Amino acid sequence: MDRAKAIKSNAVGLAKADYGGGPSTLCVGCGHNSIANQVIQVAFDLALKPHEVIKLSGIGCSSKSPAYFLGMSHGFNSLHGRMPSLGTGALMANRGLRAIGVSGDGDTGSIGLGQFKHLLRRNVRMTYVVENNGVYGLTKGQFSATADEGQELKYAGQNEFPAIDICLEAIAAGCGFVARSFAGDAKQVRELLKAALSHRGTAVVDIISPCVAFNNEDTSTKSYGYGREFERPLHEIGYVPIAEEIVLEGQEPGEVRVVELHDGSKLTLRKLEEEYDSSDRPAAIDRLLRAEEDGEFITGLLYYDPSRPDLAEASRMVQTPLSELSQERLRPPPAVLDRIMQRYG
Amino acid sequence: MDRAKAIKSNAVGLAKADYGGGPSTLCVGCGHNSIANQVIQVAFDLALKPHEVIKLSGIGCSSKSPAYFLGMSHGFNSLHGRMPSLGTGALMANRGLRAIGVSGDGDTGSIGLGQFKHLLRRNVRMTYVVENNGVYGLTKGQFSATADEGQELKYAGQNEFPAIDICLEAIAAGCGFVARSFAGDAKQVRELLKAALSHRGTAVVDIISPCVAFNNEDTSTKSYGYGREFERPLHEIGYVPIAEEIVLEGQEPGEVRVVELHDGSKLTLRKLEEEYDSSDRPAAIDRLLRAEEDGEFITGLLYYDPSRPDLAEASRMVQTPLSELSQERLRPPPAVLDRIMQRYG
Amino acid sequence: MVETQTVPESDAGRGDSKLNDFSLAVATANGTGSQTANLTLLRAFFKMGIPVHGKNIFPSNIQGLPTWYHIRVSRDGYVARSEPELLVAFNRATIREDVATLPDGAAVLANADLKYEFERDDLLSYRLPVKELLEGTEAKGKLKDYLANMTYVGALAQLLGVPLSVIEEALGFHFGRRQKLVASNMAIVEASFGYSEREFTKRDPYRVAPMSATEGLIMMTGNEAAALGSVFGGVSVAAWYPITPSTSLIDALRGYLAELRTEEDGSASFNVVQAEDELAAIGMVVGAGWAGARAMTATSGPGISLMAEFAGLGYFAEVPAVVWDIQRVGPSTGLPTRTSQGDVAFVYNLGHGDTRNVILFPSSIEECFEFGVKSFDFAERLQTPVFVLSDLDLGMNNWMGRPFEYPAEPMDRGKVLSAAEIDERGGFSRYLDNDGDGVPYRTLPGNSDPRSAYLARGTGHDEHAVYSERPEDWRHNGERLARKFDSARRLLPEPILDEPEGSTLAIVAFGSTRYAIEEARDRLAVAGLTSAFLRLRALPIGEKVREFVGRHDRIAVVEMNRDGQLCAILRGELPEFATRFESIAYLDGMPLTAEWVSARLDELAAGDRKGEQSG
Amino acid sequence: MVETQTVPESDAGRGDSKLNDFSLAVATANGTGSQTANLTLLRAFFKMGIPVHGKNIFPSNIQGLPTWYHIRVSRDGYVARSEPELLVAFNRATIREDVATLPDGAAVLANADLKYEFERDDLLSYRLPVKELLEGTEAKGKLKDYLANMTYVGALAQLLGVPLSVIEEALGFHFGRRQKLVASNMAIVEASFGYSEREFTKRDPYRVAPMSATEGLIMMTGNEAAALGSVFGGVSVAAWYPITPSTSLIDALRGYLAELRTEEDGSASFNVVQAEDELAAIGMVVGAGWAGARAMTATSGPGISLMAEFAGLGYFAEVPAVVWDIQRVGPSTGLPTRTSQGDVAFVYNLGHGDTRNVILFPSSIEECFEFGVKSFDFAERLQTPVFVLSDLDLGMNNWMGRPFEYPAEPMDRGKVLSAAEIDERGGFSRYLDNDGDGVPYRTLPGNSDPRSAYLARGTGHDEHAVYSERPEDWRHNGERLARKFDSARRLLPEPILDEPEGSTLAIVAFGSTRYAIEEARDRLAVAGLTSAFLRLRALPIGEKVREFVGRHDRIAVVEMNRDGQLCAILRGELPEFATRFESIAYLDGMPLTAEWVSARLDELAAGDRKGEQSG
Ligand SMILES: Cc1ncc(C[n+]2csc(CCOP(=O)(O)OP(=O)(O)O)c2C)c(N)n1
Ligand SMILES: Cc1ncc(C[n+]2csc(CCOP(=O)(O)OP(=O)(O)O)c2C)c(N)n1
Ligand code: SF4
Ligand code: SF4
Ligand SMILES: [Mg+2]
Ligand SMILES: [Mg+2]
Repeated sequence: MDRAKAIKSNAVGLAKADYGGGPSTLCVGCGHNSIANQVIQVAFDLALKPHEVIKLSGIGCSSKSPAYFLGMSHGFNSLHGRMPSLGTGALMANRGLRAIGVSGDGDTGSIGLGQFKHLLRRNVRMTYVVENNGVYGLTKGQFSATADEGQELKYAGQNEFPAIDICLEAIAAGCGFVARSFAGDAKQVRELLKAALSHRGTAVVDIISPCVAFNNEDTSTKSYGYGREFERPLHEIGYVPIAEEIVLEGQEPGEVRVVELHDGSKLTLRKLEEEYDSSDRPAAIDRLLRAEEDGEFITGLLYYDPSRPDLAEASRMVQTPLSELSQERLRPPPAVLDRIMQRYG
Repeated sequence: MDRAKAIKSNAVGLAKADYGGGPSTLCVGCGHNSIANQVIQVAFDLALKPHEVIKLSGIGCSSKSPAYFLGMSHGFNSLHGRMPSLGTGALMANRGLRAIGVSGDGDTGSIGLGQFKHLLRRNVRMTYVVENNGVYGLTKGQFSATADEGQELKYAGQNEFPAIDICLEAIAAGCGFVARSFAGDAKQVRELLKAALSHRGTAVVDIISPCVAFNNEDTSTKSYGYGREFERPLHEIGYVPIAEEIVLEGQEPGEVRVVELHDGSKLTLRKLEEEYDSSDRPAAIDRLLRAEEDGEFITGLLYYDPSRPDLAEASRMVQTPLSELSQERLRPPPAVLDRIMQRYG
Repeated sequence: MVETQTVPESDAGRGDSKLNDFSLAVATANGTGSQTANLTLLRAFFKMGIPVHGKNIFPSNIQGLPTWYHIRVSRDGYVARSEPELLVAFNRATIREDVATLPDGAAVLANADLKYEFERDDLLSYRLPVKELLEGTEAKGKLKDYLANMTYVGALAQLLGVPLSVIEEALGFHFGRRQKLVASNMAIVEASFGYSEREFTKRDPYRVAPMSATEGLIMMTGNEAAALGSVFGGVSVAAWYPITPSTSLIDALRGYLAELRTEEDGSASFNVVQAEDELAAIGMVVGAGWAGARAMTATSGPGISLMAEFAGLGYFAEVPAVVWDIQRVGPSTGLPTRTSQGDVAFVYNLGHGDTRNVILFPSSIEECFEFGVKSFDFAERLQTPVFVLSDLDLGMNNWMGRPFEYPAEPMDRGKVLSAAEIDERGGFSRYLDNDGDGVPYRTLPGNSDPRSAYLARGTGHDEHAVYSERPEDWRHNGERLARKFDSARRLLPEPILDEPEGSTLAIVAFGSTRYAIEEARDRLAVAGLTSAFLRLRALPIGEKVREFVGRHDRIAVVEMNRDGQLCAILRGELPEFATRFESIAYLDGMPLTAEWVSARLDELAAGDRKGEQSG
Repeated sequence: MVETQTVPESDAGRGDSKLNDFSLAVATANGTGSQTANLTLLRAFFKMGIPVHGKNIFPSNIQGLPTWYHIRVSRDGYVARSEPELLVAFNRATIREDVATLPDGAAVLANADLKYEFERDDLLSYRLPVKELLEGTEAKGKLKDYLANMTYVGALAQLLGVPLSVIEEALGFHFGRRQKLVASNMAIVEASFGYSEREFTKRDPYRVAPMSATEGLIMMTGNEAAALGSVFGGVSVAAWYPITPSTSLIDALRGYLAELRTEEDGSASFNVVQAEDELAAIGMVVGAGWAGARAMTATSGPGISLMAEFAGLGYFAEVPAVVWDIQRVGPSTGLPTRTSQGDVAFVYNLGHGDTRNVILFPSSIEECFEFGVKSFDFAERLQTPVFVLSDLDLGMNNWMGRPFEYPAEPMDRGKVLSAAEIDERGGFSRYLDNDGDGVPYRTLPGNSDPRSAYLARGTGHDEHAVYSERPEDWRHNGERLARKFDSARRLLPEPILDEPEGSTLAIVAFGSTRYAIEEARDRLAVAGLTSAFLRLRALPIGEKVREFVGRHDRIAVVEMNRDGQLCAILRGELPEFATRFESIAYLDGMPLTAEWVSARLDELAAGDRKGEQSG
């Protein structure tokens, strides 16, 4: 990182380095590392206040990465597959926090599938990143539920089962922000993460993040080689912070869709080869299924619908974080107890 | 049941009564009871050998019903939400058995969603019936994951969360036999169950089965009233046993689709109002989503694809049930042990 | 409950042995609404000032299976289960067996429409023509079944001597403002009361007369008390999954919170979420506790099994959490609607590895309330999950008790450092034992001092919460956790002791079995056997327990499970006294009776005496 | 392991104390392929006939973190961990600390490229110019790192006196038929061997010379042995979820089954399924066991926690199942790559209610094989889940052992009734105690006799498996299950006793700690302290254990956990002897050493003596 950039500080007076974490213990070249770096960049760009952010994860190489970014934020590296429930509780306790959840394809697609789906049903407000490499990295390369059907791996043998599509599952479960990206496409990852952090409820970002140790053969849809060759962005994504104006350099407006995000910021989706409307649920699913059939690797904001309230809104919670309520607000006065005792006399 | 029918016996020499079980302890009028009766009728019609069938369930009123049919078949009333794994194991041990699994919407959609989805991924050969009433009957009427969004119930209050669609989840998970029916439509339930029992892998039959105790207001999509008024079969279904010929009483062939089932039996799908092709996955999902939006209650065989091998085939298991292998086939001879010992010397 | 001394000497002459002193059983079918009738009777006795308690013996089904309701009226304030002498026989399916098991000279009020012929001539029976009595009403189906139950209320009231006005009061309690319902029910009650007056000639000894023993007392279920306690304990997050017999605790909690913690603008200063299962429920609770809310869940055996992994995480990452286990009969799904104390051993070290958990044992509605409040103080002070082990009998049945005392102490939020405090201290190490009590300091997400941040984890860590595989880091952290557990011994509620002079036998027990035990002790005392009683209220045990055990050389550990779980724990923790413990363990799903307990204790004492003789 | 007597008197003069008797540690970085180099050395010593054992001390990560491999060569056959005296320092990250912790006069073979300056002058050091030695090869990147490790193999071989031919043999063992690899590796080995010959002058005492102590022995890991045993036990269904340190057991199982149980037509007479989690894995195993297959799973602590509910179902519905728990350090995720014996208490009553489980404790590769076979006999005979508690040290490391004995007995499939047998008996009641041993008869799905059918369930049932809430049905069934548990006491493997004359101290332990304990006993014996040793092989305990405890008044219970879990269990089950047990419990993730154990035992004995003096 060049000196100049390092000392430059953002709106809250922090340098990019202030958003860093401990040194990574992941393999050199692991996709998860590059994603961690994008999280750092995004937090810096958005000038997040570290203490307003929490980092959550399950168990796995991917789930280790919260240790490698935002060292000044609280976090919880929880149990395998159970980060959704833990995160739901944390955000019930303090709705003011912005949660960045990091999970893996095994953590989310295998052991954690049930909790993942129910998290989405509740629309808990958090950015849920799946670092998807098609294998269990930390346990040395077994197939996960997102592994390609029929794939052969030297150690794991052949995978007889169809792959679970994290994005399809998310849309089916009613998630209002579903994106897919590729660890090798740093810019897109960044713009999507910024948008996800501005979303009203759960924002799922399924990032293909190659495991260089166990699943990086070019024939694997989870490899760098495959991603670089076949990634097909549905649109070019630009995140526009709340304050800023949208500038559409000379092209017909028709080519760019502007999406209004929950916190007032915006997202510009510039048309590439095909017309794609992220707001059409059946169309999104249909597109995913076709991509699956044709072995296309589509990336971008697959589906967006900000209409559903998040859990805190749906349950009409007070704005004050429950964790900050004073004893006076938590414990009713003696008179109330007397009144209730009367009833049971 | 009239005398004549009772003594009439089927191809394996059993009377319908022989397929009965213990007396039901469910509420009078519970949808689950009528489904249990259809299972009895179907088993009798198909002349199933009781000892070749196993009954599996989780926990719930629905999961109690295996006690009320096929009293001459083994069964396991297991744990809440965990019947899929138990059934997978049972069928690994004995691939020759025909499994009838009965679950509830809470058992499958709430606690059991993860196991349900992974059962479908593995395509374990079993008929998986969800007796779907939108509530937890046995624990007195809380909302389940399939309850209508926004629904109000006197005891449970208001449900803020979107409903999980069992059929959508099944199709997304790669299930090759996905049907929806209504406990009030006995004939359709029967024909679908017969087809399901002939399917190659997991066959999901999501049957709206009203809970008369807690969720039978006409406004509920899980009520008898709603079902009777709004059920919209996609086609009229007829099951044709292996031996029998298909007879199409005077109508153009175009109006009837004939579906070849795994065991050679057939299914006739007679067109009703709309053209519907059960073999088109994207179309099936699209149709489900539209029905959801328009509040339509569509029933029938939503999706059918017999191409995927079941778990036993995929793992190339011997035809002999593993539970019947003799010691000779289970334990290699002394010479083999010696040979292996050599290697480690 | 009512300590005997709080019961004023009955104003009814003692000569009349069955006056205000008998048990009755109502036998009906599940789902016919007999609960209203039964609770009306229960409340009526209570309002007459007579000590009373009711037990619902119900099946795991919604409609149609046999169900029983036991009511014990006891001028002496005994509320343990005792075999019924008076039977209301309204269920065809069970009448034969119900009648067969009655003691000599028992009385039966039967539904005449069952046309049941009594084989026993020692019984006093009354036949109530229920259909006939309902002819007046145009009620149909379910409502009719329901009203049918009101007929035995009327007849019993007349036979026992409960004034109609009291029945009306009781119905009023039940239906609150819905006066129309009170009226329609009273109509039936009066009809059958009248019929009984006209047609029955009272020949049985069972009667009630007003007392003042329940004055100033309340009556509610343990689960309601626990919920209320939790509210006054400041709970703000609850996550749960429905399971009998814990569901009614959460139902009550939702009710109280909606009533007491809704702001003017209708927003809620709490959140109760129905999770997809118990594994998720405890996950939400641990997440909320970590983030600084007072969070709880309630469940029963099967749910406890599913919570094992998160319990271990809560213990090891040191996160406050409160888990109510309303025990039912296990292993496995077992008997979902029957009571037990079978989860003690499992919960005590729930979680693999060296996980050890704090347990509270409430025995009354007062303690359900008290522990509802204090469980949060303990959980936050100790930064660990606290398990409150109640049971179906205590949780779902109605018990008398003194009105609950408002918490004397302010909440103890434990060692939580604010940004300012961190600044004072010039920093913070999450797992450092600053105070020597094994309890470290913690910070909450949202703390604006960057030094407050740490990454909680279930993996090995050093004092700064940094991942570590160093052997000494693991050992030191484990030793600190053990120290913390010892601190708990000093912090948790002390046992309740009753050690009369000249006790020749000692008893250790916990929870709802106290009622049978206390009654048994009184009986034995009358028979000349004086016993000491230690009622355990928490695990791990503290000094008081050790001292008590040290003072007695024969100690019966009475518990409602098969394996004598607490007895084994005590032997393990007090090896020097291991031989003093005798396990009196029993489980069949029914609450213990004083008869049974006193018989066992008597055998034990006799064994002693034999021992003395032979030796 | 090798009982000392099986070691022929070393042909190396005893005078030379470090000949064939020292420990070395290789320090490298994880994921650089040093395992091949280390296993080559290990195998080379073994092939020279010298008793040897290797321990892999690795991090929970895939690449780059420090990792150590300890090799102990011991002419006397001791294989417990002992502090290294000879260090191969190839990791810059740890060289300072690795060197600092060496004993006086230790020797170091360092990678010269690390340019590390030794602060200690008591050390004998050799610097190997690794880069230079690799210049010949055109290998790059990972392959180069990997080959770099072969350089210390060559140098060590030369310094210690391992013939190149033996190294080549060892490489051959490792690479099997892939001769090209052997050649390319040998090239490096020879280069560094040559360099060492030319440049190093041997000044340290560590040397090896051929023996015949390993003749006829094998060397493999406990997990491989367990897998092989399971195959000869007739396993046909396995369901699992990956978790260290159990994964290698299933890997080996898949390998053996594919090799030994594939039919001519390529079809498999088995099925191994990777489940979505442990909850599903145990569910599949219970389902398969119920349907009549021999089914197993392997896991570690976190998985055990997730299996609690199904364990209770298996116990209560009485379904055979085998669960291997390769213990690692907990609570919670803990230290995934470190060893412990911390799940004993939790597994013993895994499941809510009165669930009690059968446990086996293998201590060697022979017992891993033996219990791999017998666990299925026990599970089917007792119709209950059987837990085999191994640990990371035993499971993942290579151990010497005698070739495994082919099962002497045919499989015991337990009380399973065929259609014909049911006909003979004129029927069948699933939960009836026909034989008085508490073990009922069962039938399998597919049985053509209609009377064989029953509905298995986790809910209360009568002897005919019909749902029942009757108190007496529950009690009788529970009592029968307790009887069955007592039958297990008689059926399970008896403890191994060694009680020399004049033992003044007794020891109880289980599993892999035996090696440190056996060595410690020999040391103490030399110092004049004779001890008796009971090695427990199963829970629940049987008569033999009670008798042993009865014979000794001071018993040290040695275990690798913090809380002394087995000690508490023994106190609970043998209250009359509770005071005789002294807990020697320790956990930091590293296997126990004889030094540590003998020190603790010595303290204990000294305490005794003090006690005697003062008293
Ligand atoms: C309950 C439980 N089971 C198993 C494990 C072992 N385990 C650790 S990580 C992991 C899989 C991780 O795969 P994934 O989520 O894809 O993350 P990745 O390492 O591939 O980034 C498993 C099975 C565990 N920690 N906990
Ligand atoms: C682990 C566990 N948690 C909770 C319960 C309690 N319980 C029994 S049935 C049930 C819900 C059943 O709902 P559903 O599957 O829809 O069946 P229904 O009764 O509606 O037919 C619950 C929560 C249980 N038996 N086990
Ligand atoms: S094993 Fe794979 S997933 Fe894990 S750190 Fe290495 S490359 Fe990344
Ligand atoms: S409660 Fe509902 S689901 Fe249960 S038996 Fe009654 S009607 Fe059926
Ligand atoms: Mg992965
Ligand atoms: Mg339901």
